Amino acid sequence: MNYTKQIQDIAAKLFAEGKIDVFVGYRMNGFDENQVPVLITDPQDVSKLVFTDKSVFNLVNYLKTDHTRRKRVGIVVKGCDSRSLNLMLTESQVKRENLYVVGICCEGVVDDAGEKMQNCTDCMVPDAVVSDEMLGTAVSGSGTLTYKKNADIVALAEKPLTERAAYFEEVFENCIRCNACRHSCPLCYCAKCCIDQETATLYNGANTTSAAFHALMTWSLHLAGRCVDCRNCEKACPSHLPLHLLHKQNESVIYENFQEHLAGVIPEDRGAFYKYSLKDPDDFIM
Amino acid sequence: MEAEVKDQLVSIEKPELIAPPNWEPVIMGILCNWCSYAGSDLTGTSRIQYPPNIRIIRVPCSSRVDPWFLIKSLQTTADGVLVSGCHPGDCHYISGNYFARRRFLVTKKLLNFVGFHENRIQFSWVSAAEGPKFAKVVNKVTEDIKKLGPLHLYKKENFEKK
Amino acid sequence: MKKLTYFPGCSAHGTSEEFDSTLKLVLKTLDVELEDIPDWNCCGATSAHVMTENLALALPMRNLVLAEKLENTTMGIACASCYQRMKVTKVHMDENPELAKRINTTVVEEGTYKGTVDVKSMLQYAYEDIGLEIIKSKVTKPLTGLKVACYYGCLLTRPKNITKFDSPEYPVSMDQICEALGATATEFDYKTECCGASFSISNTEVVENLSGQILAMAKESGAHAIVVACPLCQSNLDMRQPDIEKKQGVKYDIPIFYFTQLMALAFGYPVDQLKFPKHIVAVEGALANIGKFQPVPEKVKKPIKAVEAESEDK
Amino acid sequence: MITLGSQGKNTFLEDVNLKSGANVLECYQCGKCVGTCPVSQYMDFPPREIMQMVKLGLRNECYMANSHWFCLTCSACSGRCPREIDIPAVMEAVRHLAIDENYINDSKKVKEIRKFHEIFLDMIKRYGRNYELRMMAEFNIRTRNLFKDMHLAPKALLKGKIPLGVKPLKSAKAIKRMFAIAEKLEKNK
Amino acid sequence: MARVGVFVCFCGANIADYVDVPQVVEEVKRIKEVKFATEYKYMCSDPGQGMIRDAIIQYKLTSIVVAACSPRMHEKTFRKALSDAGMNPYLLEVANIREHSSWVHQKDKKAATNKAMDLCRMAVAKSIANEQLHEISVPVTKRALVIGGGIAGIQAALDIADARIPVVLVEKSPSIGGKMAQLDETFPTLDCAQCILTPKMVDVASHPYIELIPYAEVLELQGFVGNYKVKIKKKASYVNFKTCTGCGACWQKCPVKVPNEYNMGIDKRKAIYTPFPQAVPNKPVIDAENCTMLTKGKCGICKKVCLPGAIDYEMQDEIIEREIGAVVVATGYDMWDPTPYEEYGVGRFKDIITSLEFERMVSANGPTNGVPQRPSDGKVPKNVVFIKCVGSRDEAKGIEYCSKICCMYTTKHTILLHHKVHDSHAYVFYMDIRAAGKGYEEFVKKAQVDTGTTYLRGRVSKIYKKGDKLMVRGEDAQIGQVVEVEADLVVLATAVSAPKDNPELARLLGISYDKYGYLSEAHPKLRPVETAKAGIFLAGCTQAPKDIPETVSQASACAAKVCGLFSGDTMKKDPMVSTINNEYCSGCQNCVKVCPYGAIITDEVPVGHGIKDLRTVAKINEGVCQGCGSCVAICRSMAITLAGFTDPQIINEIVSI
Repeated sequence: MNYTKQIQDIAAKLFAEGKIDVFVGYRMNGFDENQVPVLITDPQDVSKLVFTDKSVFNLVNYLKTDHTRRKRVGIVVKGCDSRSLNLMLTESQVKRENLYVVGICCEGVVDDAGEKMQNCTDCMVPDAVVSDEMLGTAVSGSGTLTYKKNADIVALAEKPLTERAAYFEEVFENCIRCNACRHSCPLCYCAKCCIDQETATLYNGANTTSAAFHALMTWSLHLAGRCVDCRNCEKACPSHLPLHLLHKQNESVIYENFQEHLAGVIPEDRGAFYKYSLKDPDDFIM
Repeated sequence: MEAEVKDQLVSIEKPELIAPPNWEPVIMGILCNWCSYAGSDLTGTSRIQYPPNIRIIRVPCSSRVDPWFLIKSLQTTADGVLVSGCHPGDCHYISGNYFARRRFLVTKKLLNFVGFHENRIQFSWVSAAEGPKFAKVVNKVTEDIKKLGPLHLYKKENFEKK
Repeated sequence: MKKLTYFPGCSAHGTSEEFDSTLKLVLKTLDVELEDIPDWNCCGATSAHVMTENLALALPMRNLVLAEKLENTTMGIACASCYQRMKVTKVHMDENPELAKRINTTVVEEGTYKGTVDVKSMLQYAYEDIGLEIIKSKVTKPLTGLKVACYYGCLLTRPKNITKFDSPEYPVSMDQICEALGATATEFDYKTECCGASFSISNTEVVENLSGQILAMAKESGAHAIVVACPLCQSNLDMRQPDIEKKQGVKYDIPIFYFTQLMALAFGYPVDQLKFPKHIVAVEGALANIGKFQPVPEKVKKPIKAVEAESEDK
Repeated sequence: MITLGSQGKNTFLEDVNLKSGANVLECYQCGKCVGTCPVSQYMDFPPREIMQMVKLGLRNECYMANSHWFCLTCSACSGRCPREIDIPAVMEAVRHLAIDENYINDSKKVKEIRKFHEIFLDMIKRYGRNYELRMMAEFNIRTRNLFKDMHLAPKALLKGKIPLGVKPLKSAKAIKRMFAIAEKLEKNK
Repeated sequence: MARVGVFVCFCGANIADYVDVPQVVEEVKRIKEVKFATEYKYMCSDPGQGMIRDAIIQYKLTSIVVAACSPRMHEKTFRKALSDAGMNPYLLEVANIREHSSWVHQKDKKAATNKAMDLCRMAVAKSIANEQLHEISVPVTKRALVIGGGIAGIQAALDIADARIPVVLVEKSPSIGGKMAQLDETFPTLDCAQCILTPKMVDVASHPYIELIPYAEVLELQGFVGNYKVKIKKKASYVNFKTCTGCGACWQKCPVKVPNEYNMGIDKRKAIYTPFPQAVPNKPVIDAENCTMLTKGKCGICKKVCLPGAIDYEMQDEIIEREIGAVVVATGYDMWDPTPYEEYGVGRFKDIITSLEFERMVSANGPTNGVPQRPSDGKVPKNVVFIKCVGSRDEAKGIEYCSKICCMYTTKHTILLHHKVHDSHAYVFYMDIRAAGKGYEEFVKKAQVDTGTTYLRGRVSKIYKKGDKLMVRGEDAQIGQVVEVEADLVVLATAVSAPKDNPELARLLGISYDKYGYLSEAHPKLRPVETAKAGIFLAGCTQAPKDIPETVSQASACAAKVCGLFSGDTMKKDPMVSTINNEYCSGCQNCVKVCPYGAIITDEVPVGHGIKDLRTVAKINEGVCQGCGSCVAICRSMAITLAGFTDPQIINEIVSI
């Protein structure tokens, strides 16, 4: 998977036609094989753009910065990224007319060790669902990809309760409350995060396991039905916490119980918590 | 279930946390104003007896219940929580309990996933006429949580209590 | 040239040979090639589902599995009874993969059921896949003057959620085909009443009664002949007709045609290829109406004239 | 007279519902099925009454009725049923239960119908396909009614309506195997 | 620093016998915010309330906790005590130590006392976060809109107008009257429908407080209770009603003939027409679809013959705007189309008619002058089969519910048939006879005895034609046999179905409708005439099938509700509503989706930070908000607050024990 040339051409053309002010893409980080996001404003710089299976970050996150808001932006999105873009559009955070979206038919990206990432092997929506232009041939084929429950949560769910409790206690203990997860998530765009608001902090210590538990649980519930499994948060976490566990757990509960689509696949779909069905499960309630 | 409870206590390896002899659980009951709170009032006026472990908070509708309240209760004062609302279709606010129902399921599963026994987070639909049912629900929840013992996860550090 | 997987059914070599052979003539004209399912077996109708559950699904399953080995996407079935068993099996299998897996154990050697072949009756195939326009274009000898009552029987359009074809109460597909051939379809209210097929041997009293009503209503509608798409219906209405006449003391003399026979006739095939001698009730009387002046079909006529026309008929 | 209330749980209703996939409790006794059914006049109890008997849990009475043997599975009733109950499936379920539990209505008509179906299946088992003449002959022999329909035979034979030859199926063996496995499945349920 | 006063009630022995009240008081006093705590026998009594008033003043209390019975019992009483002492009443919290402690833990005084202490602590904690709230008052426009001019709309309009409240009555067709105007006689008294309806129609036209807008539709409704703005489209009638005298010269001369809707298409009307002779207003309109002058530009006869010169081919649709305070929806019902009944040959057999067609035939002013006729040959039918529940109680082809009125009108039809054709015989196929209503069962009995009608219990299975007769086959379940009736005419008692425009109307009004298309009431038992949206009421069949007496009762109930709403110049409203903090709102609009009342809309505010641009935020209309808190719980930014149940209040309760 290498669309470097095509993306450079598209960016150059968009600048030449005066259609965009900024182009959000990837460039090499300059010291190893990995890439970092880049915001290009000067047409001269388009040659810096690359796209390979190392293009792991979800660039939609950069649409919530002041560098891109209220500007005309060109952006590259993979399948998962496009779902978060869809949600951003639905939730009125970006305007479609300000965007030029280059959709990728994503064959999966690799981690630092060169192995295909877990979310890519499980991916149900490899092709961008919103785009002005698509690159590559459709990976999803006839749309027959089936939902795979995340292997990690299956393994954890099988363990005894106490073991899970101990495992997560350690996870929350290792959280340093740096909020990198939040900043890296395209869907965490609130003006002031509720975790930082006075009401929420009132009875929490600043940096305790309990506070981390509260913060991460609240965060994952706010992303329930919205998380697109791009794993930006996990890549950003300095403590390497397995944050995807929380999100995948919620996703599987929602997918299995509410017959909902995955987050952001359907335009104008706001996620499972903002609608209901009369047929929702009721047997867990006395 | 017994075995599981024991497991939980042992693995946390804090001997002083094993239930003291006179320990009584605290259960946070969050009830909607129109059905379940009225139902609990009816339990009272009918003099139906139930265990004294539940502490009742009144909210207008089960949809007012932010999952955050459950998390907060469990990490501060409560050993278990009970949220109760109107039966599906009877919501005073038309559709509130349907929205709430979805959130409850996800929250319950998530809390269970990170190590809380599923019986610590319980839900019920109790109508304003179901005084006896409310007593039955409280009985069951109290019994369940007594079996589980005190809850100490995430409580220790920031919670100094009477 | 279109290709179509063909399931003839047991009666194709017996009681309904004229259906089978005229069908082949007609499809030749319509440029469709039939591919028989190799080594097909009886679908089990009408006894398997009466007596057992699994066998009733296993027998059609084998044919479906064999049909999937041919490359065509559609299977055409001549006999309405076979069609229904096959379609019921297919719908059940597609809806319930668990059941499919279980039934598949009976035909493991033939292969795994995939559900890739669609099942259609020949009437449905002619109506949906070929279409009235093409049929009309092939007519060389229009059957003008012949009034027919189209009888569908119970299996072609019912149950609605299984067959998903035409109306279960008042279907019109065969009527439209007959009109495309130049014949006139009468307004016939017993189109989908049962003829008693599965009792044709074991309980003739029932059959004679039910088929008798159908014949009486066809006569009432002013038809010269009845058109069918099912061997069981044909044999009941045709073979039992003399007995029914005797029992009721009425002379019907209504020949029972397969719709393919009329198509072949209209497409210009000589009469001696249409196997009319196989019929118990002689066909000549009815066919003599072809070419005679016939008033405009009743449905589009003005009301006053309709009253006159009716009195003429009687 | 039927006494109700002493049988306890209505297991018959549960059995029929489970086997048929229909819910007999939905029936509200409108009788549209009866007027629709082409053979209701031959039945001991027309479909509507069978439904009520299932609701009442009259297991033996239902089994011994001839109704489910007379049902032609023409689906006319279910097509018109305002509650969309699959009545043929209910009939089929009652019949299969009756066969499983060996309840046999011993009227002549039902015996004949049963015999016919048995011969038919036997025919498939032996040859893989159905041979009408042989079947008719066998039916007449087994029901001790040698001359039934004999007046039709010469005409039919003469016109080639009923073929004389029997072409055995290549894989008659496969069919035998299917029968064996299907029987096993039937038992294992 | 909050200064809380706690008042613990004995409730006679009700609390004191099972809870150690003095100990509770001592315990509460240990909370540092509590500046005063006391106990009394009956806090709700005058002296008890007096204690509260005195303590507020003496100890400069900032919030009050009363530990007594359920807040559902005496919250209002104690709030008033606070008001009397000059304190904001919403600074009160009630600890429910009777229903939730003393009465339910009667065997364990220690535990009950402990629990009572905890409940007091929680109430104290909550009260610390209480804020001063003020009742919301909303101004009211005292004018009502009634949509639909059938008997329901007419009755509602007249009752409201009689209370001297202006009413705008909008009717879709050229005349008011609705379905009732098509009826011949009404059950169970056999009054002539026209005789009892037309005087009311005339009253509507002449009432000084009613503005009748016929031939018009509601386009848009904005605003909230007491303050709606409605846009009405008045369709072009091409006749100037002011100059038209209603002489009838135009429709006598008009050459275009169109099936007459009023007579169910049995006869013809002209392209310029009044629907029926007693129409109100009795002025003709031109049917623009069929008039050759308007479609092809040829003819113009009506203009030539109109002496006052009222015809105006250039007339355009007109948009009328009105400010109103309440809406009564009375859009009635549609007759269900029986075409799906293929087994009856509906559509193929001319001699199968619907009950409303039969009603027109037997009506004295009907197309056949009151004598039923077979549509096929015009003969007077002798054997008439009535089939009930056609479409009703039929999930497969029609509708699940019982249409309620068919049993009775079919009974009426058998009588009318008997009156009009003496040697006729009626057969009724029925499943049940539902005659619940005043005088209904007596009516059925009388009809059965007097007319000798044959009742057959069963649903008809099939109808087919034999000669010129229709053969009707069905089971008579009472004898368990299939019967066939040779009929000259078959009358189908077709179901009552919701008006097909209802979903669209519901959307534009912002109210909900059920799966059939009927508009939904706020509560099926206790609020049957209100909708979930304040200020919108339902009358008649638009809510569910009902007969004329019920429809009229509901219409009058609507009028009472409207008059109650308009009884003051402003409306008072509980202050427990949500508000939005613009600073935190990110504008995702998810709250808009979950609000069951449509109380949340969007607003544009400046971005701030020196950026000259606008951003979208949510905005709550406090007049509409009912205070459920759905939006609060789903707001991720915690930008929404529900007064009385704020996050700090509830969290305080949670952490206080």
